[in-house]
Amino acid sequence: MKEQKNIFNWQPDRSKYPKVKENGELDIDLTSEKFIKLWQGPNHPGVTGNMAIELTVSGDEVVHAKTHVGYLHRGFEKLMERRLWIQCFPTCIRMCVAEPDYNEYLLAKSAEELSGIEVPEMAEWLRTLVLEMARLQSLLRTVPGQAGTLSLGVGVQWGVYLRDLVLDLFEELTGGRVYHMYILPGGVRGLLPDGFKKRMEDVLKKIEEFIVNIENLMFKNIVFKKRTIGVGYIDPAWVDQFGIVGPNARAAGFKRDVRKDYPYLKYNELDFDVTYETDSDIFARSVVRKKELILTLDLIRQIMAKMPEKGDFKAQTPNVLHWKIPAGETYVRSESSRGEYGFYTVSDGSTMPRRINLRGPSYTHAVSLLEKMLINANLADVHSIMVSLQTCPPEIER
Amino acid sequence: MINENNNSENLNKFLHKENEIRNVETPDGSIIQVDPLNDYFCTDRPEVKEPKNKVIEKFLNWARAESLWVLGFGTGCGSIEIPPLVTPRFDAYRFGVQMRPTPRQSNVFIISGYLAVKTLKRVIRTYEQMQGPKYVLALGSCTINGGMYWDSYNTINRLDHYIPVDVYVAGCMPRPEALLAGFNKLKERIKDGRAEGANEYAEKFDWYKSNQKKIVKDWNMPDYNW
Amino acid sequence: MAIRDILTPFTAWKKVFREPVTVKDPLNDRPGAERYRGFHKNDLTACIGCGSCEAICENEAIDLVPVEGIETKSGDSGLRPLVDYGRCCWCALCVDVCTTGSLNLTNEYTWVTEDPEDFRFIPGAENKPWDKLEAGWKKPEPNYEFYSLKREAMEELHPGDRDKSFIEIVKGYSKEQAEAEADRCVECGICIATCPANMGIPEYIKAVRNDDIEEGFKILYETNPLPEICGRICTHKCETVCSVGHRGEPLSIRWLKRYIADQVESSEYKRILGTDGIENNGKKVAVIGSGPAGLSAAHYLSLMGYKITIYEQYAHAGGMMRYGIPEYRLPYDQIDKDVNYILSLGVDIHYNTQIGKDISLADLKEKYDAVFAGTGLHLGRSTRIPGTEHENVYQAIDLLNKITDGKEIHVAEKIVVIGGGNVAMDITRSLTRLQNQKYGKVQMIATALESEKSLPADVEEVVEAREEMAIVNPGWGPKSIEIKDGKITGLHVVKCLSIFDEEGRFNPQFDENNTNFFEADMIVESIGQGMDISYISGDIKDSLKFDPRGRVTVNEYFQSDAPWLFIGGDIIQGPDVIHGIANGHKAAYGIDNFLNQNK
Amino acid sequence: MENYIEDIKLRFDVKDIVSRRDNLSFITCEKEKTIALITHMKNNLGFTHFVLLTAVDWIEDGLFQLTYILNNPNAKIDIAVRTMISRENSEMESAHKLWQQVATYQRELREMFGINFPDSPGVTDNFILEGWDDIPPYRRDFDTKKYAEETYFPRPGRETNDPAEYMKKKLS
Repeated sequence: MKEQKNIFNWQPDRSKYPKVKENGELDIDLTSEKFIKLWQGPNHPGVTGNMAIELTVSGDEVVHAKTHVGYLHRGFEKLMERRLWIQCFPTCIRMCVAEPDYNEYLLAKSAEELSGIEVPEMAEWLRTLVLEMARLQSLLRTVPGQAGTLSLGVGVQWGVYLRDLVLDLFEELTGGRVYHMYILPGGVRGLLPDGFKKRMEDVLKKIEEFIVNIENLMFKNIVFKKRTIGVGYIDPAWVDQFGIVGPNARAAGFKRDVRKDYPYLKYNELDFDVTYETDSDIFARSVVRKKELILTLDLIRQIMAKMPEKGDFKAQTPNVLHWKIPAGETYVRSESSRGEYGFYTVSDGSTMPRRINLRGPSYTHAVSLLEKMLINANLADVHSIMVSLQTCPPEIER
Repeated sequence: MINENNNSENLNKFLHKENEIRNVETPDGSIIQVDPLNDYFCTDRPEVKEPKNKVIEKFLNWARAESLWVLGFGTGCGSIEIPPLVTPRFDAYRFGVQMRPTPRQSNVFIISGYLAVKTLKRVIRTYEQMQGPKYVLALGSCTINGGMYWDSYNTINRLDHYIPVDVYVAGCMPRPEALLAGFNKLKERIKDGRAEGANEYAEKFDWYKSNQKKIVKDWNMPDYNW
Repeated sequence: MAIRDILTPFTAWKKVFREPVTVKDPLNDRPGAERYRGFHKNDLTACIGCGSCEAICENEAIDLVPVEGIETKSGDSGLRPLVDYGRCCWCALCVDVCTTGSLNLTNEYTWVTEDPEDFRFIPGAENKPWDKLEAGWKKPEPNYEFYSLKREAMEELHPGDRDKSFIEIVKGYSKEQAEAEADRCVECGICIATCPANMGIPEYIKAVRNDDIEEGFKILYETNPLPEICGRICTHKCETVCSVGHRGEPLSIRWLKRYIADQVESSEYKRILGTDGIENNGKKVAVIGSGPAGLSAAHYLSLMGYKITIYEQYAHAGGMMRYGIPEYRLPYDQIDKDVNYILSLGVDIHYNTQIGKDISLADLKEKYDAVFAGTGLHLGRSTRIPGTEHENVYQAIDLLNKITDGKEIHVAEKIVVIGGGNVAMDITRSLTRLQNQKYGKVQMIATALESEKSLPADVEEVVEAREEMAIVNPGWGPKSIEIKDGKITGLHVVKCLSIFDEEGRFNPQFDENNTNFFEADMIVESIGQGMDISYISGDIKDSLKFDPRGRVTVNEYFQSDAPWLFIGGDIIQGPDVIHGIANGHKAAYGIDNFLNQNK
Repeated sequence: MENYIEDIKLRFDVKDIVSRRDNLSFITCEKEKTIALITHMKNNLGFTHFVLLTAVDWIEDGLFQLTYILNNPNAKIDIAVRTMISRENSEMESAHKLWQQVATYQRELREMFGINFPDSPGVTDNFILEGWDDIPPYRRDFDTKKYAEETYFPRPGRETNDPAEYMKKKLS
């Protein structure tokens, strides 16, 4: 556990319990009546989406946790093996409900990379814009969501309303509210509608105001501080060991951001710094996400300013009804609001992909890392720890 | 017990440890055999409950229609549109719709899209635990005929084969506005006295069970629990 | 811990006095956005039922079903999409791929029902509340296509290089071009029904795409034994109904056919088609005329094992394909390539043998089990205006015939061609070449009754004729040929207003006040050809029936009322090559049936 | 990038080196040496970030391809190590000791492809599926459409027409 940092850290050191057997397993005897098995989820308001954690608790302390997923398994990777490349697009976006656009982009990017298609400049800008908008709407849910886990629901109400305004913008631009189907191989499916920039600016102003409010509500709130500072600590040494990425790694002092490290789309033409914190607890992760929200607003404004007004938005691809992508394999990644989000794509030169594998950040965060973090946590903190990792079950089981 | 048609071999294969038949020592020292599935759960079949008085029933239906308490169980994609629905923008509370955390308090079950087999098992249990009269609102193509996942090995195609459905809302996924229209339709249906899902489930119980068991291969729970 | 941390959160209270953000009437206040992907609507009259929407739908949400009131006709399958909202995911790929642009999404998104079976409908055929909505997803513009709407440009000889010689103009596709062109096909199959020979067009285009020439070649020969010829000069009716052509340029189906045939060496034919060692069944069939119909019949009959003998009146095989079509469009070596393969199947041919003169039809009846006649239209028709009897007034078909035989023909300095069909263009362009060779310049006017828009000739023929400096001036009816001192000086014409009357009969109307005069010292008539079936005489003629236009009446297998006599080609249908091929093919089945019946 | 590949080539017998991008290369290593190779890459070459482990079913060749993608966060490059294992009794050495999360990937692979990883913690536990009694679903020989049609009551009464066939029937 971390050193006593400040007065807010009142969590006792529980790491000595339960005892560990010689072979390294925890010494938990369920029949001793000192332990209770408790399922959190799948039907439970305190889990992120449709998943479950099987907790073994002693008093109010979790001594063992096991993540159960598969409640949302649809077998995307199998389904895409029997769909044409173009047909994979409506399918793949549903792998993550919260931010579907990253799926669209990555599959398009994989297809373009394997077949060597150049995307027009305008489309690159629009893709950057859509990905940032996706991050924006996701963060608007998760930043106040952290306070929501501590029953501070008013922030969530504000956040969800603002997210809805962003969804309205999405609807105007892409024709869809949640599943946008906007990024296709070769480009995108339309230019900005008239007056879009102004409406976008209006929404951004409201979000700026929201950030001030949420700052007062959450980050200067004694309850929130008490419940989050020093809780859910991630040891920086775990970052590589568990494959931690995104805001969770950045809150532990790692300045890792795919947008900066492996610039894709137009990110190398945008001016930004990687946000990070060093405390590595729930509070730090919340702060990183809030900073990310501010950064996203800034990036969207930069994109709007730098983006050309008109231009081709889709390159001509071969006929999509029988488009054969040359054999080969690739891995492409992007930075979603949860961290590194990547597609490993294998093509065997036929009209259908051989295999598409999604590397979602939740895959490691919600299973091995969460199981590790929950040990010795207070039962009441389980929910906040889970939300602070920003796990998304559909991308684990796909 | 009503699960005679159940494959006992299959049952044993998947039975959880705590549900196995075992010998337990009582406080007075004697040993008794415990069969948790039979001893700890009610094994009665659900019963059809006919309304007794038409006038009172009419009043009750009106009351039921105006207080739809929805179970907060996000079973699929569509649940992402629930937060906007219950927050200020669409504010479903003003229409008598509110979210509840447990099946015991709820009478509306929103199946928000596709159901993976693993979730279906929980959905059946949850549905059976809800208090009657209970209503099911099915969202999106997936519940009607499989939707996007029509050829998936792990999602059901037609929800009405597993639990009775009152109202379908088209969309993938339906917007909050469409959901509200769904609630309006459900209200109409309840006020007309046509929303008899719970009774239908009791009537065609064997059919529903055989469909459910065809899919839930590790049926390791009591046949009916409420 | 600071007191500030306790007090600051209470600033949220100030929001209490703000205007609520709640949507008052969410069911009516919020129509979908301008681009919203809501429910489907379809313009049933524009839709052709090509099924591209069905092909691209990843959920198999779209079925093609017949709709009452919509007829199946050439270019329209008569089927319309039925959408299953138990499958749809509103991705709008069906809209973006739609070949006609008839399918769109509206911005309506609310549909609630108690019965799941309701969610199936034929957009446009069932009155849905959203059918009238304008807003909603439409295919994005511009430059957003799922398949290229532009044809691969065919490389051709530059007009300056070609107007003196008879070298083939069209160079043919390279492999890359052919594959790119084949890639544009959406595989709907609408074209198959329009092709008289019902060729398996999507399949052989697929073979080109997959670079599987041998497979494509086999598919070609299933329905068409003259691919080199057809690949060059087919009238390509298929391209007029190509679904890609509704919004863009139709596929170059003809050039792709030619591409396949060009790739295969003559020596490879028998190996690829597996036609070595066909067993002879001992029956004999005579074929009169080695045009497309005759060759097609001979080909399919010999595959069935019949012993075929062709009688040809000229010195070479090919009929009108050789004697009617100039070499720059169809080189003779390509005709030979196709013909030689058919002859190699064991077909005998007697050249310079005219039926009715050298041997009578009755003799053939005696010597053979059945006879197929495809003698074609070799008689030129005259306009019969004053002056046509002059020696410098020629029939296009006679001139083309002589050019083929390499005979010297009269080429004047100023020529007028009457006629707007492909033959007229052929003779126009042939004569421009000869004028160029002889005089180094072109003074050529082609005129026709039809207006520019309704010219029967292929558009590219007209364009190319103009590129070769011929003047094409349509819309004039010939009135008289002016002859001074025994020499032609020109052609008087009057403006033609309409050609057909209300009942569709040929009855041209002229504006007598609007006249014109084309200077010329030579006039060529090319207003169509007639048939010469004088070889059918005596008893045989009496046993046949004729329709009002003088054609022999035949059944669907081209069998005349004399059961041993089958007749096809231009003298029955057409005139064009592909009809001839189709007739020959069908007649081959007819003959086979007829001869097996007798057994 | 070249330095790393050169280093690996010196120590291990790798083949099929494909450079996809400046910062992404694929290499193939034999099954027995793979864990040693990625251990070397992690400990000595700075490939400390484990991106993913997955399998590709090459049923035509009777092989599974396992792909380990490793990332060097400082040099900002990725190297994907491929290894081919037999489809029959497929088994692979576990890599969970290098990165704890690998155990999850191996659990999934065992369930979805039927590839066994002895010694990997909890590898036999159900991960995604529950009560699955067919062949592992991600294998190519598992036909998901057929399975779904037999199991999940598809809606009856659907029929469609192929335009070409339909026109042939109508117009001939």
